[in-house]
Amino acid sequence: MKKFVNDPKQYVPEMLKGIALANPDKLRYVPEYNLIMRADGPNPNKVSIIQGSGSGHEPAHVMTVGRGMLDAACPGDVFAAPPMDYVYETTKLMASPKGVLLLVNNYTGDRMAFEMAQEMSAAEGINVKTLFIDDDVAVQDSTYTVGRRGVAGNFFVMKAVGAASEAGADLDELIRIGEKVDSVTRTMGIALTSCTPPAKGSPLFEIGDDEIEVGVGIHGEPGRRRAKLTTADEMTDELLDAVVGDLPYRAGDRVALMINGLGGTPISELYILYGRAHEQLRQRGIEVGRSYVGEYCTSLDMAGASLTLVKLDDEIERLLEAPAEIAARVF
Amino acid sequence: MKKFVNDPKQYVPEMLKGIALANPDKLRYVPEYNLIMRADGPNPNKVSIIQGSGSGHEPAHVMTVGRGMLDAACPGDVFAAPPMDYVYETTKLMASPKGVLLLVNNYTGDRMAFEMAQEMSAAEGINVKTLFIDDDVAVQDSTYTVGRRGVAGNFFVMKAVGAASEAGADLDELIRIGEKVDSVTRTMGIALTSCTPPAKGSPLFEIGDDEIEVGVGIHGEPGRRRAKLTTADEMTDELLDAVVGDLPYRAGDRVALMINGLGGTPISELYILYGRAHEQLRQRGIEVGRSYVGEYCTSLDMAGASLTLVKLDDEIERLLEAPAEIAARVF
Amino acid sequence: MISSSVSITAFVVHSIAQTAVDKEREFGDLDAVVGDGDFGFSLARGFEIVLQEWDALDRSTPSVFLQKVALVIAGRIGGTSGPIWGTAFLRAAAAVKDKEQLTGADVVAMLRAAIEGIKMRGKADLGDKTLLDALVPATDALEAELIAGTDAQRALERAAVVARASADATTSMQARRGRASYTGERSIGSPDPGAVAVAVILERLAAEWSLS
Amino acid sequence: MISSSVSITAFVVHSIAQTAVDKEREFGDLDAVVGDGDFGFSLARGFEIVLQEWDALDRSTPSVFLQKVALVIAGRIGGTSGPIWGTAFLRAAAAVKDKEQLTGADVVAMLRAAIEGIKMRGKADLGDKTLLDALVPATDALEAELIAGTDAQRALERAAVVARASADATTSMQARRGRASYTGERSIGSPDPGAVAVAVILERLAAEWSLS
Ligand SMILES: Nc1ncnc2c1ncn2[C@@H]1O[C@H](COP(=O)(O)OP(=O)(O)O)[C@@H](O)[C@H]1O
Ligand SMILES: Nc1ncnc2c1ncn2[C@@H]1O[C@H](COP(=O)(O)OP(=O)(O)O)[C@@H](O)[C@H]1O
Ligand SMILES: [Mg+2]
Ligand SMILES: [Mg+2]
Ligand SMILES: [Mg+2]
Ligand SMILES: [Mg+2]
Repeated sequence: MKKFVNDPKQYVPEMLKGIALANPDKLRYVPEYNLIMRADGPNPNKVSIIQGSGSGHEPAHVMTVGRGMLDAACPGDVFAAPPMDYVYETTKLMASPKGVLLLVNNYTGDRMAFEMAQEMSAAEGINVKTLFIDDDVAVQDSTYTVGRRGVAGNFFVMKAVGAASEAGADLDELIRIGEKVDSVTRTMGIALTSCTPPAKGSPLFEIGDDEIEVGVGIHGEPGRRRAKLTTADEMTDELLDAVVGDLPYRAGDRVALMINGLGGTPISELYILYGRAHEQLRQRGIEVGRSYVGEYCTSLDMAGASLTLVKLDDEIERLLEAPAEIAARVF
Repeated sequence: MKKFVNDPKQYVPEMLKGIALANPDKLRYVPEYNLIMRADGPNPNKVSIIQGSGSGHEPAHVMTVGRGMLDAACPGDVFAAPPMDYVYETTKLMASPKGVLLLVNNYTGDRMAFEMAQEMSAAEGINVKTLFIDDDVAVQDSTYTVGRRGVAGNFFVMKAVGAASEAGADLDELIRIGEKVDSVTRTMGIALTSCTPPAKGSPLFEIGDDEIEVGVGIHGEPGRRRAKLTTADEMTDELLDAVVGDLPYRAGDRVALMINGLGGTPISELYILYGRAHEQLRQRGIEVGRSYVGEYCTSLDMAGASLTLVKLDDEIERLLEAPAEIAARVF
Repeated sequence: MISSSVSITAFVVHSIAQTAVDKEREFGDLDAVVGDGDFGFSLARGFEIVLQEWDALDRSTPSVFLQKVALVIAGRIGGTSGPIWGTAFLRAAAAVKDKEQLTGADVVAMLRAAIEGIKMRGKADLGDKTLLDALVPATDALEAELIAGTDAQRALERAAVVARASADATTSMQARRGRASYTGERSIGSPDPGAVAVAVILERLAAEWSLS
Repeated sequence: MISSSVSITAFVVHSIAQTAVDKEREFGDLDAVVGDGDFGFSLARGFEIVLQEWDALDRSTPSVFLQKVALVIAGRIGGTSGPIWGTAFLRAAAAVKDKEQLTGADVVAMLRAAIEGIKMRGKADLGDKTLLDALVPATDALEAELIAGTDAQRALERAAVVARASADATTSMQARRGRASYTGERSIGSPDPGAVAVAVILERLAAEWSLS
């Protein structure tokens, strides 16, 4: 395993400590609950927004805490939903008179932990609601499954509700906005390699030198199918077809286009994918209003990328445009 | 080769096209010279700042063009200094009455191309000066070598002169500032894996499963020594010792600390290194005034990281603090 | 031989906890096939805490003891396993509330309550390719043996054998709950990690019981 | 046999260009050992353009022709090789300015001028482990053969043999210029890519000369 690791069990706590040290004025780390919170939170004049999930997806979500996005993030261990206690304690700590919004990617473990924590917090009189994000078109919904997975599209939900809450929106309004953004957000990813969880110390799955996993999950879960490695253009087109095909689009529609790196793919390659996707959208008469290229929701060191489209309207575009200040920053 | 590539010869042009498409209002791409420039440039009221180098180091430098940083970037092919023509044409295109500053990482090929282009541009009456960046402490300077290499520390030079030029500083003042920042900036890197140049299609060098390259260059050049993979803490300490030991530091000194990912290392690991480095500096009585964690100057898909320290004074800190707007952005 | 029901309960929990810690890698690797590889890590980290806090856990009654264990598990194990296993232990505790001594019938009642809890929490049922597909047949076997008057050791051994066969049989099932369900037909061909864990736990328990 | 000096010059340049394009991978791999692997790519991309623009290149005199080639190389090849090879071609052109027919002595003068240009541009000298360490001894050999009255074919063959031996001999040198110099003693043990390229070019030229 070629990683910068000390004790794999300390992987997450050491990362969180680093985040807090790098942002001493802005962020606070509460080791007992893996909690990263705004140093000035909770703010009684705004709804507190909390996202939790397994770790290994950084910058999501521990590096997206800050003005205009999350008030706190409460991560579990690598690829493991946070224990219910952590969510519960985080909710109590961040409780605001305006309420608490829990953002949860749609996975069984995450749903359970957050639903149980919500019940317990509500019992203590905290006004808390939960919003599930499920943007992945790779796995089809059916009565037998637990619904679609939440992947990189969660960035847009976070960003939109973050901006709205900063502007004073109440909890119901945030739920409305978050559900709306989620409903127009679609993502699909491709893995070129596996990732290596630090505690496992070896790749999570086997994949041939000429193979890709189409529709891979951000925890290295298998996707739609194994296919042969092909050109950047062909892979982009496959992702785009799947994502565009999942919502009714009309010529003249405006979208946000995100090419998200899964961790091991350099940004130069992401821009190659971006260029192709942008041009193909243009050919379909769809206009890119906002663009996002980089790492937003990763799968440790996996080489690969996902493509997200958000169908824009004026309200969503305005919320996405609003400024924010988070740990994942350049300057 | 597990990459998103079409034709390897089109790797750089396709990336540049993607950057321009993703930033239509801000950036312009001139295919003839691999040129990425500010759409509103050249600005007659400010010195134009241009950086060139081989590609494969993104976001450096094609994604750091924008208000407060570069006015243009002029990259060569992967790991190859740009041809002299490109530099010359870029200089002519960006010529401002206030002059042109060429930022060059100290490598033989880059020096030659920029020196020749500078001569030719000067002959045409353009006021142009060149500043070499050489922050890498891994390779010792000697009469037999061409001096130290320029690596991730170039970010700080770009940022400082970018901010100063935006505030109206003239060319000599920018040279003074750039030289000052370069003189207090020190970097060293460690590679865990090789990188794979797209045209080569296989790893640039062999490295064992339990080996690291200490002091690696950003083009995959060998560094000080091959060593055994060890803990994140020990690797951080080795980098820190080398970097701190190369400038006289006193208790109470303030620094900017950068942990730069080389391309294949996830940001979670970078924060583990950051946390250790920050704490070790504190133990030495050195205070971290500004922190930078992420990818600033990569080596394609290489797993690894570099550590940079900049000794701060009020002037440098103010320039680093100033806002900037570049393609490498989150929102 | 264990002298009271609290001690027996503690012995069983200790065996389960030790299995979770010792089999971390094996359970993780099973979860890596169509899951995300964290099952072993999650269980081990949670049961590690149970073992760390072992001496301090309230032992007034079997029920109280199990409840304390359940709180550690539900509160500190991440992933799907935290809520699932925590609920199982909580329901088992509730099933024998206030009892000092437990009979064979009590043990079966605890397991049935745990099963109901898992079904409720996971919105899962038999045949969904989860730990239920080992736990339910093993409980059935245990109950049948106890009703037939078999001694505890034999009954446990029989339950372990059934659990193992049932866990093996999950290989041909398609997952309809949890992360593995996303993969649809590709979940066929490997056993469910949770079901295998139930088998491994029962096997070890049966082996240790004779030595206790 | 070639009929005029411009044609001979064009024949030589074409051979060099074709070698650069054909040997892209080999040259790149050599540069990957202690360099950055782009040497083959850079040369190939530049000489590819020379070949693309082949018919349009001004052929008034050998000097004019070489100057046009030099401009493409210096302007379009990246890395260290662009300025180095471009300067070499430019200086060779200048050495025979206005001449229509070139003698053996002219050819040696062109090579000497190219060598001086490389030394100036690269602040390099013999023994620094660069292409100079093959180019200089090969030029010496060529000159000696021509003075001794050997025919062009034999003289070229001899120069190629010397270039190859000299390129091989760079293996034991420590690089003092260019990217390889950063590695200090670790540059010992592999030949210099630029020097090997000189040998490969001369070998092919010698082979093709007899067929021309
Ligand atoms: N909805 C569910 N109900 C009951 N058990 C489940 C459910 N989903 C998963 N499981 C069990 O949990 C195991 C996986 O646990 P774990 O790895 O902790 O979950 P995660 O998928 O969150 O990583 C599966 O092998 C299965 O036995
Ligand atoms: N300073 C120099 N002077 C002359 N030749 C040089 C110099 N530096 C390098 N070379 C030659 O250039 C070759 C490498 O070329 P190239 O790969 O294009 O350079 P870069 O190091 O910029 O990638 C070396 O093998 C050597 O022969
Ligand atoms: Mg998990
Ligand atoms: Mg190079
Ligand atoms: Mg799992
Ligand atoms: Mg090179």
